[in-house]
Amino acid sequence: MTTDTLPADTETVETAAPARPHYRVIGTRPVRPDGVEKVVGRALYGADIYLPGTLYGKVVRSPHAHARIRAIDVSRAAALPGVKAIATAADLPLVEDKILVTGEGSVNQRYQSMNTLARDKVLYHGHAVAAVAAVSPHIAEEAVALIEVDYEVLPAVIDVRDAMAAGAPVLHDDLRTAEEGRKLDGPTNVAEHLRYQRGDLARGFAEADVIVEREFVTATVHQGYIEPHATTVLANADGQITIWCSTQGAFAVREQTADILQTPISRIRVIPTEIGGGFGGKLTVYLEPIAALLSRKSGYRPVKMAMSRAEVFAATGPTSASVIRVKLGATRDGRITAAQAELIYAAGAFPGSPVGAGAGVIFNCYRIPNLQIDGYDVLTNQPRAGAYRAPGGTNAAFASETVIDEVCERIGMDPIEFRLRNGVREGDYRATGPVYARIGLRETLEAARRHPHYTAPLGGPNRGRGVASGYWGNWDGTSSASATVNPDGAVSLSEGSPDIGGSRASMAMILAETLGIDVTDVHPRIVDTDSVGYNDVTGGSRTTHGTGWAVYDLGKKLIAAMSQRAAHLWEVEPEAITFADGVFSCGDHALSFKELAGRLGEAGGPVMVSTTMETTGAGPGFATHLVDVEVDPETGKVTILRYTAVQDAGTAIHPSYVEGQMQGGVAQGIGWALNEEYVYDQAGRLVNASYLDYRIPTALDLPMIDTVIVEAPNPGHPLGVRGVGETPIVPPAAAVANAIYHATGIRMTTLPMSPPRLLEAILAKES
Amino acid sequence: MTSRVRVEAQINGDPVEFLCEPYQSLLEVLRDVLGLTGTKEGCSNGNCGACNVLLDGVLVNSCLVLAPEVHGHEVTTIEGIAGSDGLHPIQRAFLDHAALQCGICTPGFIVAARALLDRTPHPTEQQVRHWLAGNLCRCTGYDKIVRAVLAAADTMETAR
Amino acid sequence: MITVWVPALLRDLTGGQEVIHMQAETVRQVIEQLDARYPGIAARLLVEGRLRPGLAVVINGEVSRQGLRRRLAPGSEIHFLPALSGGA
Amino acid sequence: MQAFDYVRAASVEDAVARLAASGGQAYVLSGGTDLIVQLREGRRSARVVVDVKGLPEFGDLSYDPDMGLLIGAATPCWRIAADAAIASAFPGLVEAISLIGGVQIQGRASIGGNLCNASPAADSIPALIVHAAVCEIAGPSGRRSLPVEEFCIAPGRTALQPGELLVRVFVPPPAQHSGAAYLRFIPRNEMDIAVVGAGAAVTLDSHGERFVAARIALGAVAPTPLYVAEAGAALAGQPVSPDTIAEAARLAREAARPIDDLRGTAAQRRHLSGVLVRRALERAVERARAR
Repeated sequence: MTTDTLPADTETVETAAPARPHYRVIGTRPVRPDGVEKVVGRALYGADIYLPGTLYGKVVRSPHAHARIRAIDVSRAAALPGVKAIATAADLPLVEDKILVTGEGSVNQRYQSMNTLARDKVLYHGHAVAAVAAVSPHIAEEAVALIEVDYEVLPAVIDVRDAMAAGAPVLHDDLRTAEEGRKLDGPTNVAEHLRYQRGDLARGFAEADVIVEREFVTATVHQGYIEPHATTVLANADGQITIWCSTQGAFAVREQTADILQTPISRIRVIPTEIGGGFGGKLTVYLEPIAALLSRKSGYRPVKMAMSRAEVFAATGPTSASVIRVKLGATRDGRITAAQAELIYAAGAFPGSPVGAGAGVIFNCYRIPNLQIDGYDVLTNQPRAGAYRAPGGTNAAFASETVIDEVCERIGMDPIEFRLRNGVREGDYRATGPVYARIGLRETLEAARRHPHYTAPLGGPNRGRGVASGYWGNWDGTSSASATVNPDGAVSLSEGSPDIGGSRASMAMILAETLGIDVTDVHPRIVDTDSVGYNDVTGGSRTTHGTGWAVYDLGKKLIAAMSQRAAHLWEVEPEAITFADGVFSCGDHALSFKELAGRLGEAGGPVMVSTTMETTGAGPGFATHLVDVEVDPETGKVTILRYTAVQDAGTAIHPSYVEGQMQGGVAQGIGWALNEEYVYDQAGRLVNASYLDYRIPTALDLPMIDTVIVEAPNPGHPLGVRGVGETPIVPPAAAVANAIYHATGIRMTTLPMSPPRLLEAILAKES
Repeated sequence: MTSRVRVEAQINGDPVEFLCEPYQSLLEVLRDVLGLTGTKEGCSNGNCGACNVLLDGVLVNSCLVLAPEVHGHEVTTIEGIAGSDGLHPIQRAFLDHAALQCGICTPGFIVAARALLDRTPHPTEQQVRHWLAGNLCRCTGYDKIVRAVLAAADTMETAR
Repeated sequence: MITVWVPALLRDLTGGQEVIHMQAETVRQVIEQLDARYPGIAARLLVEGRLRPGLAVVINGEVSRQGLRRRLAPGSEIHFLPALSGGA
Repeated sequence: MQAFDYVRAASVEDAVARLAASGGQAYVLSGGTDLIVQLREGRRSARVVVDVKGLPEFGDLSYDPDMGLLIGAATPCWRIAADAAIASAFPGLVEAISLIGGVQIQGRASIGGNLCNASPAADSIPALIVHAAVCEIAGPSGRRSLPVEEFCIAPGRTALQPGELLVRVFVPPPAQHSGAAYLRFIPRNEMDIAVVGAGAAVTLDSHGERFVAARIALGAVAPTPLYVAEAGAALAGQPVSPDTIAEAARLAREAARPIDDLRGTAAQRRHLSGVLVRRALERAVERARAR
């Protein structure tokens, strides 16, 4: 069942040496192994778990952006028939400072506890204050309405500039600014200041013929996954806790829940369900510890909790609003001489915005001799920022890539030519410091320049074309997996990386490639935390790299184990066995993998292997995007006419899902560019917590998204893989902004570039 | 105190009888009472299409239908889309075109696409996009979904 | 010879020195030598004798998970970067 | 979801009696696409909902070129839009109702519901106003009629008295040489609430050169859908020209009393009122000339 013809919109560019090996399975497009269950509606997601005797949990949430909790009266709710348990922060143990690195950032477990259920203060509109479990969702909802919380409302701060100003309301009295291992004096909302610096900035700007300096402002945006957070938790009287949930990382849920409940980690078993989108938003726990408390307090009954869409927007982890200042100098012949950036990111109620990652993205595409990047992690009365696909990258690239477009315009140079002249290649240093191994930025630029899109006529007035490139560092991380050989020659693969976009297909393909068997003879399963070794989260674009490597390693171990069986069968030494093209042989003997599997009973018994690896070598991802827009000058509305995304995938295991990542990242980036934003009222309450008013793109808002996969194999991976999931969301906002400029002559410096904003700019320009 | 309502309906061709609260949505009853969890909840206010079903052949959001309203009517859910060979051509096309990533929106899209092709067997790309605009997908950018629906239309034409 | 890039916000301790060369076999030795030359640096990089949480050691472009024990090949380049940059 | 009872009305009289007896705690349920959301989110509270979809008149849909168009209050939008004769006779109206939600919403939503929800941004109401549509209302003291432009009195509030419900909407047949259009501005291309909506209906002379009559209405720029009589009146007897159309658009813009909210700014809405009225008039003229 392999469709191996490429759709017409796709071009795969193989780059210069080292030549890509010939693959039999990798690069084809088999149907994903979990596909049928999903198209017939039988796949089970977070909210699809129903256990006998289940109770339904609901959360009481703060109506205020900032308030002190004077008292919580649960007596009326407790008296309601059908209510079985009520939990507040008083039921949570105190948690010490403990930094947990989640792969897309780090999180302090003390703050996680405070975020789970507010202790003394509520810090944002939607902050959880209490929770109820009852025999029906309706009774739980009624009980929530009966819980009385006495608040002393405090002044709130939403904008990072206000939060940094003298006299701003301070969220945490004990917070001090961290600055490379020391703490500054005095209460503040600035959790961290970081800096990258190289060369001599003043000299660099003095060498420049052109200097462009601009300030950018971007809004808070949400991942917008279609599946709301959902979990069912069963605590037993013996201390065992079983959690079914939709998550990007079962082991992360286990560790966070163990810390928050101060429970031994081994007493928690997490069974990951299918996951309905995450994009970084399902790396941390919200409901699971609450449901566990409720399960314990209700006499050990299963408790099911699912967020409403409004709760998802108000109380999970959107990504940071930001203020970014960029100054960039270049010579007339197109050489960057100096660059400076200041990034201020809203962390929300607790430290941990992706400002560090944004600082990494902002200049990492270019060779810059003199630079300084300052980042500030600033608390605001908003939900704690979570990770969102290339966290911090889209807003950073929006700033730097539009400034570069302006520099190109000022010196009269083609924007791709300028990027080729300054773009990083192997051996160059990143703006953040370390040296690059082989990377594919230049290949993406060259492929974009060759693409017919780049020179196609725009075909009408009020139209413009934009170019932008983007970087994402990617992650490798730890992965474990195991495999058993079935008598019919099929291999059962147990892995622990939740499959969020088709990774089971890639894992099956990697194992099939390694073993020389059909991809349909690999049966991958995502299993629970008691059934596979530790796995880092599905995040940081690491799964195909890290778990893919573990699966590749499993394949090698399977071949070794099978060779031993063949040796036993043929009564020779294992070293005498050769394995090639799926066949074990020795002298006149030859058995295919499948044939040998059928004879294991006489060859020394069943075969099972496992592996656990701290993988390395994550190869940075680069992309170059082209977009054509049309602007209605009377309404300020932008129509995306054509979009082409070019990206280096290292080696594309399953090209359809690589394209899918590229297309999905572009769609999210376009939403961020044009319409998506959190809207707050004067009191700091979120007023657009719905899909009606938080406007993610519909099918009618996008054209087909053409993709060009470039393959510059990652030298740090045995198959040349690099992560592809996050890079494609980095360039779109900048590319669209550049296209809008070329359509209208207006440089937009605020995201989203929504119709009222663009209209205002157009009218201001006309008058 | 409200009183429970007895409802008789045809669901995926079978006669079904259930008791529900008068204020329960069809979505809640399908999932919580009847075990048909293929119909997904994405927003419960009619903005995402994940809960799409056919009510007397008409595409609706099951979150915006009260369960008592379906008394005497026919409901088709994702579980009722496939024919006897296990997959409807639209489902087949979604698989072949990699038109799903996380898959949570997929049942809603397939039910919606079925309603489209029942009414418009040869839609243009623009018609497909317009028809599917009430179904949100956050993973795919819609490209492969639109291609799958167009391909399914071709397949169904060939089979006719 | 090992090349150590001093984090920008620690250069007040190194008199503005951006790059420092030294002989060392492990990350621990690197930090000890840095502290010997520029007293106070170790206190900014370590907490209770271990690398400060949230700080990553990057050796020749690769994040090391072996902390202070990590052995260094001659010619290695070391950066100390925020771990929150997600592999960047 | 709050708790309420569900009843199917046995007759119009039964529905009236239940509404009258409820003390304002009963809501009429037709498509439910607004009501169910509002009940779920606690924006309205009900003791009982009265389903009228089973009543014959509420599902009416009939069009006669001489008599006009009769639409039952619970007739779902998709049925109206699917009727080729109606789409051809009332393109502006069909344009408007086709914009209400996506196809899933169209499967349930009704013109009656759009009117009774009384949103200032309702898409069908400006279109009904420019077509001079009339509401047929049943109540404890029998039936009465009310021009659509008088039906909404405040956001979420209608002219219905206790015990009254909307039964049908009557749209008079289009005049010779007439055309209509409805346009709205939304940030996306679907699934949004109008930032501004504009309906225009024109009747031209037999040469298509001069306005005989015109009606203009706006949505989302005032507490209720806004009938801008003066903008239409300014066109009567005038030649069809960019200047006369611009003048009508200017009058409409000045009539708008928009506010800032999460969906748009007052300045943007005022500006768009002029743009959309001009564009709607141009499209209506084009259609009138083509007829």
